[in-house]
Amino acid sequence: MKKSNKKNSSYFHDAVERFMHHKLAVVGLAVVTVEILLLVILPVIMNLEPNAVTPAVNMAPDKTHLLGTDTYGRDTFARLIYGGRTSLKIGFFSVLVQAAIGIPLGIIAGYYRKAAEVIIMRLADMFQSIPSMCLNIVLVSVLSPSAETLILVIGVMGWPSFVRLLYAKVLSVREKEYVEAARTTGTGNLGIMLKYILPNSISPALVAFTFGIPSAILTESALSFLGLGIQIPEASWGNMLNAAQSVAIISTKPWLWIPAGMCIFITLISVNLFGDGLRDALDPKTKIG
Amino acid sequence: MGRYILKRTLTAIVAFIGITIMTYCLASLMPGSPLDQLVQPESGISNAELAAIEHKMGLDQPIYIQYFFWLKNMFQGNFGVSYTQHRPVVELIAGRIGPTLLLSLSSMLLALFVAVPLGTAAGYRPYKGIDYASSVLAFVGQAAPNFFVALLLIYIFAVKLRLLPISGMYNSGSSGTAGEVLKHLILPCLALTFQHLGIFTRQMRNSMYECMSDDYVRTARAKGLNERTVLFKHTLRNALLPLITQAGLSLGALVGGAIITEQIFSWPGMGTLMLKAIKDRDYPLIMGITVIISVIVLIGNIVIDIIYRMLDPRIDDKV
Amino acid sequence: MGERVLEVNNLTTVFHTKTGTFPAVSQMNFTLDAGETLAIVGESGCGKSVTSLSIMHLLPDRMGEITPESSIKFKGTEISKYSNKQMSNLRGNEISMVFQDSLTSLNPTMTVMAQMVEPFMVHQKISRKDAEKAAIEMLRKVGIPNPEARVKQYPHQFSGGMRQRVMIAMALSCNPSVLICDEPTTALDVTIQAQILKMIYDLKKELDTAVILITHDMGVVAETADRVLVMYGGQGVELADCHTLFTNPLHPYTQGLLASIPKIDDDTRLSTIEGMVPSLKDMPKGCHFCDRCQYCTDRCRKENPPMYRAGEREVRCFRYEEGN
Amino acid sequence: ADSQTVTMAFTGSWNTLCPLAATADYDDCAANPMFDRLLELDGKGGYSYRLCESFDISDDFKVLTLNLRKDVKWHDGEPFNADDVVFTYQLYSSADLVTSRRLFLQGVEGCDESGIELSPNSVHVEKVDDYTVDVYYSEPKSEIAMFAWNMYFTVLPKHCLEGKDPATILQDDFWTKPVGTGPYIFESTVPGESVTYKANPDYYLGAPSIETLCIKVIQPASLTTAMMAGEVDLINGTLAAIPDADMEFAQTLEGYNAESMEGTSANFFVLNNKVFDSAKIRKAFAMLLDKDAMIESGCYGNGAKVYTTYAPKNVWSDQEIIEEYGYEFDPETAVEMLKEEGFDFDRTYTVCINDMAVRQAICTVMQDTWAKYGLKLEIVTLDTQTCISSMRDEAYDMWINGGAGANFTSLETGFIIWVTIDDSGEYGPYNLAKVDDPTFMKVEKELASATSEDEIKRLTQEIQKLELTEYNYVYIIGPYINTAISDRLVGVDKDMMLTRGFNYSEWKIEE
Amino acid sequence: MKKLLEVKNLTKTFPVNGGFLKKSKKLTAVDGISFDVMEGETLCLVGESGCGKSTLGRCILQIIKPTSGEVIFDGVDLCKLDEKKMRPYRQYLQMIFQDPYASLNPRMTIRELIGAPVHAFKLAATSDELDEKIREVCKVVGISEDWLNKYPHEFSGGQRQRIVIARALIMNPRFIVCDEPVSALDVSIRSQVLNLMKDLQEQFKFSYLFVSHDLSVVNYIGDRIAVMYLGEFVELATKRELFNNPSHPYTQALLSAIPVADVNYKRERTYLEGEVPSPVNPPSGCRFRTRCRYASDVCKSKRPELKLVGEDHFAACHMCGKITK
Ligand SMILES: Nc1ncnc2c1ncn2[C@@H]1O[C@H](COP(=O)(O)OP(=O)(O)OP(=O)(O)O)[C@@H](O)[C@H]1O
Ligand SMILES: Nc1ncnc2c1ncn2[C@@H]1O[C@H](COP(=O)(O)OP(=O)(O)OP(=O)(O)O)[C@@H](O)[C@H]1O
Ligand SMILES: [Mg+2]
Ligand SMILES: [Mg+2]
Ligand code: NI
Repeated sequence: MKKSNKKNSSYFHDAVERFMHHKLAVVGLAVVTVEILLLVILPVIMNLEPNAVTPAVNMAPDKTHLLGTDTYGRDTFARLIYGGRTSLKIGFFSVLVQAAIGIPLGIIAGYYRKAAEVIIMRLADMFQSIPSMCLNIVLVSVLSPSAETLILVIGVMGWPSFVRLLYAKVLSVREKEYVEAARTTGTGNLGIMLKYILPNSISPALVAFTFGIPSAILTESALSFLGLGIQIPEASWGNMLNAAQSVAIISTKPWLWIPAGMCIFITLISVNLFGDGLRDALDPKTKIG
Repeated sequence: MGRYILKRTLTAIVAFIGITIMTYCLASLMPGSPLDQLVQPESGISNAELAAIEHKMGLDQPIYIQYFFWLKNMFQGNFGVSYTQHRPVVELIAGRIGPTLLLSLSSMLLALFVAVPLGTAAGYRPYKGIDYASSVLAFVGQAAPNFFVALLLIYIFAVKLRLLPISGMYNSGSSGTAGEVLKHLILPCLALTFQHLGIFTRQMRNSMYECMSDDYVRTARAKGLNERTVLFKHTLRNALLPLITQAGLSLGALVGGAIITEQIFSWPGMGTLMLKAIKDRDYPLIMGITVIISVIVLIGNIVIDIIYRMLDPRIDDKV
Repeated sequence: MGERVLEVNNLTTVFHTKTGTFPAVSQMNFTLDAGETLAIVGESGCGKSVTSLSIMHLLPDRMGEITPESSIKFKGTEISKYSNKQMSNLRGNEISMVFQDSLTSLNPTMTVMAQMVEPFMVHQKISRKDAEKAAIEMLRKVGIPNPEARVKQYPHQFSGGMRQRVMIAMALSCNPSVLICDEPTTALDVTIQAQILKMIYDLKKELDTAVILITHDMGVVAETADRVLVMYGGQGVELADCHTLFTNPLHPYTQGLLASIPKIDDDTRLSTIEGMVPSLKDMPKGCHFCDRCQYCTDRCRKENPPMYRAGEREVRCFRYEEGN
Repeated sequence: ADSQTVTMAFTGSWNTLCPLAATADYDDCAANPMFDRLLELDGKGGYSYRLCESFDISDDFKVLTLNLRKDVKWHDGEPFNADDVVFTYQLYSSADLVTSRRLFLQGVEGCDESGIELSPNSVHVEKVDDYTVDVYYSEPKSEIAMFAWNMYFTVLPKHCLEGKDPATILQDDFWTKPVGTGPYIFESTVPGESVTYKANPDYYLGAPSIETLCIKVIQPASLTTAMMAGEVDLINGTLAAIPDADMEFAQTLEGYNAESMEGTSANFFVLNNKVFDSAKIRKAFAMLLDKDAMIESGCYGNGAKVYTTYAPKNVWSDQEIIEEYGYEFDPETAVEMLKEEGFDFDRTYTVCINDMAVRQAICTVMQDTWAKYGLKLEIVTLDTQTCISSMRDEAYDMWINGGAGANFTSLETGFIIWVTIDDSGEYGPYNLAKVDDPTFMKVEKELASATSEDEIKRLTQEIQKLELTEYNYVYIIGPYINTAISDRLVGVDKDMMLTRGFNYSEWKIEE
Repeated sequence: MKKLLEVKNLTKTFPVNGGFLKKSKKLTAVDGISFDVMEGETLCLVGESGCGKSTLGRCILQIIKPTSGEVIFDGVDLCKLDEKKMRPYRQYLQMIFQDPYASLNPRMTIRELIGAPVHAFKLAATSDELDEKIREVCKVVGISEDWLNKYPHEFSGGQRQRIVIARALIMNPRFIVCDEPVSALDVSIRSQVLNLMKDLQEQFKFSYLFVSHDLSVVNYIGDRIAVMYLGEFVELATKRELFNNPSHPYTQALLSAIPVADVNYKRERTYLEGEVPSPVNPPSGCRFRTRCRYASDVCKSKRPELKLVGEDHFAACHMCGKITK
């Protein structure tokens, strides 16, 4: 039973404020933002040719090739930038697919209960019990590997976590008096779900969204390891890191894997930190003051 | 409780049937056929012979008939014979299930054994040294790709320190003692544990942190209990509950996710068998492995649910 | 009245939050004698719970802190600087506490018995068996039917009233000198509330315990308290004998409060206190009540009045400054 | 490692120890230590005699007489004799048996075109006496043909397998503890991980000096690590090869002799016959291949340019023809030629590969070259099975595939199968390139029954010429095979490793 | 006075522990209740927690469909209408909730919140008209216009309750169910809200069904009072009659249990024994008999009906006449 005396502050403003107090999360956000900016801007301002094969193969970093070249003489730095675009694209869109399937289903299951609940939740059970890596492999080989396939496959395999989150949250939100109030004021089911249930149960999904991105990037790199990830000549951090398949390369050609490894690592940590902060920010339990 | 187990089992069976249908359809959608194995430069097989074999194997039937046939046999305990390895699927899996369970369960246990004390310490003293240390470990764990961790471990322990073997489960030519298996287990287990360790530690830390501010903890303190009792008797058990749920969710990832680890360490488990089966389009084997892994996961989840119920008396009266 | 068991002087508790530090309770003074019931009333958020938690040293870790100039004397001993360890000998033993929400205040995963025996075993150092016997006895005393069977159950299997009885039994198990009840009946129905209040009254009589009863129900105060402390905005504004307070409230806030309560045999229009309780973080510089007070003067806005003594009672208002 | 144990690496796991069911080199070679063949290639193009002491060929080149050794015993002590050989022929030709190792029966009397018996035990193989067997062919066969096809013939014990139903014999429990005549006796296996053998004390060529032989599955990327950890003694380059990227590093490792050897395998293009129907266009494509760059980036320099199916080492390889009809990297001319032929430059062409590093390198280089000349190439990477089925369905414009290549004989390539066309005009199962010109079949058939050296030479030249000018195969590069042998293991015949053969009984451990 | 609403034999049961392999039990939350509500009157509902007060209110508004019974409004039985046909009536029937913190969607501005019903019923053609309506209602309940663009969490409980009232008022309702509208509020705020509700009723002449368990509040705002116990009405009378002359033993106990904020108020307390029985298997006969000190054999076997015991005074007790006060 607290009230805020601040003028014009809104829920989101408060959330932003709580988030800003989470220093590591701010750092995470900053890193991700800078990274995305670099990935967007660098190809425009620099002349990067990620797929250009040159005779200068397996070169250690020098002035012309900031991060050296790979076995085809392609510039590692250029590939790193383009690979980042691919990896982040896969990370983001595959979670988007998960959310796009999971959120509506979760809301329907939690709101209508009964048959919808049974069917959707059993389906989610089913998807979560299948060894997802096996199915990923099968699906990727059915659909032939490409960025779009990976997005689809990771998306289709990952929706149950969103359903569960949303479902649990909707169960409590639908009992809230404002939902009842909406009904007494004549709002239809669709309206209730969109205007009342969705905005009030979306916050765990937002958090799950950020945590989903790193895990999607990791899945892509794991599939790359099995040769089912992003295919040549396109670069992704996952398939670049795969250059480090053997100890020989790890110890003799660090420029081939350290950049991609560091990028994955930094991105994943930043996104995770950001997600952590977001969770605290969106969770009303962590009130400031 | 009995009724609950029954109910869970029945829903698990429904989920199980769903899984088999889905896997069967997907597996047969995969381009290529098991017969491709026979088509090789050395074979000189003819189209007619191939057709005859296809008919003999029943691969020319419509997919749903093949599926029902498979399902019928499965319920009779007959999982068929591997197309490429020519042994009953059950026998092939039986040979591999031990190593897989050994690997995934040991890494689950290891993850829990490290994550619980660490997460507890971190959640109990939040925003202190131990919390930051555990956070770093957790984030690193969550952010490092599995195969990469495996390589680093190999590099450090097998190459630099020459302490541990890198491949297989036994020494060459030896039939294997427990100690030997253990030695071979360490690296794959560590590699597999790393990621889950991160997730578990975070989970434990957060739930501990939340439980510490619960009202009953205040009550316990108000009774004059010392901190140790408050922590171990009152808080820990409640804080473990979300971790148990998390462990249930991770079970599938752990059993199925062992594929890469098994591959790198040539661990003779079901993961490598599965990869091979997929490569060879060995449908009975693909199905058999999927069935077994899903059954393990489903049973594991039931067991975890039961543990959860034993720890949390509230649930029993709710459902 | 009996010996003085508790003496709180100049208690100030500050909270450190991300947006700054603010006092949740400031300059609280009151005393408690053995066998006496002191009611603390006030609006939500005025610092009633924080006061009691400060006495128990149970403020949330790292956030709440008692300032050094505060003094809490228990039976003459200064306990405000006690360490956690020293306090744990007092808690549950000499000073006990009952919380409002009995469902969350009991550990959901432990049986009632397991929770009941703890104070016995910790403070009286008796064996588990004896502790169990004592616990069952105690539960019987608080009116739980068939306690031998019920102790094996979990808190969620008890009704709200039953749980509150368990809480009270647990608090009283070591015969404490002070029992702090933080809104023990707010969540309960009136008929159950009456039972519980009667039980507290009876046990208090029997054990000669001093009780601090925190509530915001003036009815409960009128019926159970010996003395009343009215709080507003983190401070005590009026401390008086129960009868005197109700018949002759001095502080404008107390007056307003009493006037805004509907009377059972009178349905004339209610009077109200206009305005809102200011937030603790931006309390007026002077008297905390000045924004809503009809007698407010410039001085009130600038200066926070101290507690003025008026015979047996104390009031925090310049209108009662000596010589006025 | 144990001083009396030798560990050999395989990069893939075998399916079965049953030679009848073998479909891959791993299967053949995992069973190899315990099952002897009649003859083996000796690594120099000659024969090394095993169960067969010598053989004779009748004057009409239609009867093969096998003279068997008399001192051979099965691992269980039973003597080996002609009955076993006849039994094995009958088993292989059995109609109920599903096997892909029946090639050697093609042309044997009493068998149909696929090598399946016409009626029960109709295969015409006769026991002359206990140690002599005659095999009758319906058409004349050259010595080379008879031998090349019999290479995959593994003799099985009659006394163990007699009376078993050929339809289910592949699943028989016998294969979990097989009995052979070879230098090593089956000891144990961890499925998918390793198989362990113990030396056969009664081996007819003398008991092997190495007590225990262990074949272990190790991922290619882990081979160098295994070497560093001393967990492997032999990486033979064909069953396990050190990745090119690691080779330089492997050569620096102490205790091993890591070596790149010229191999015979080759990667080649398969052009979709329907899209690229002009020989000139196909030639232009060949000229667009920057093989040097491919060798550099795909094999770290450890590779050779390849022009035909006959590896340079092969006695039938004809350098003159290559010089005359071969082509070198010449993109300008190639583009000219394409323009002349009215090649569509606007379309994006697709090439399909599996995820082998060499093939990826080939495609990457090619794509880069193409791009420089305004041609658009899209690379589609699929798993091997999918890749093959896409070839069958002609889903893409080109594929890159690989073959073992021919080492010593003219027939070893198995090329004939790739160009098979049924009587009905249907493509054979392995004719993935959809070669529909019957000339190829004819030449190959003639080669199979050619008996004189001159004839063989003429026909192999013909084939090489056809390959360079007409076939829709374009040979690209042949990577070397990267082998490593631990210093303590001596007596390994390196040449034999190329043909996946092993002279186990000569191996020794030297500390 | 005219009858506004007539409730006949209203029953609501919830299935509990139902579903799988378990015979589902029934929880009868509201058990055959009948009463009328007059125009412009306030009918109060008191009773212990869980006795079905809220359920009754919701059933009348058809937020949850009653299991059986009739709710006649304007001559139409609302229970027989489906959701679509019900819509036109919704605007006359409004509700104010107990928890002012949970009854406003935290993600909508005050303007949206108050405007939502107008929107849903398309009562305003233009946005100007909507604004006009909102402004009007704000003036009535004392909401200043600069609140409109803020979010609910920026307001205190009392202010929120005003917003909730404004939202109900904008529809020109004729009947408002108030489910414990002031129990979450502090004493000093409570009086503001109560005064407001009373003023509004005088001005607009609508009827309240006012649920509460605080008898002093009920006494202040109510005209008639119904006492509920385990899903049934045990007593229904005008306020004066009930307070001066409680007939049912439960009502008597309830009255005696209320703490009165007056030190001079002296009375004899009657303490009730035990707890409220579970509504899943209520006692046979009279539901109150397990806690009633006058209980006799009749009470065990026969369910008492609501009988007229005085002028406008109904009670459901076999012993009514026999109890001496
Ligand atoms: N953990 C905390 N962190 C920050 N501020 C707190 C915390 N606990 C209490 N406060 C602040 O202290 C003030 C007093 O709170 P307290 O709980 O003592 O009120 P109360 O009088 O008990 O109210 P109620 O009647 O609602 O229980 C509140 O305004 C609140 O903002
Ligand atoms: N949706 C529901 N499903 C099952 N049971 C319900 C449901 N809603 C209410 N009940 C049950 O119906 C009974 C009456 O509930 P109701 O909320 O009407 O009580 P109430 O008198 O309003 O109580 P309170 O004073 O606590 O608000 C309770 O026992 C409750 O458990
Ligand atoms: Mg409080
Ligand atoms: Mg209610
Ligand atoms: Ni701000």
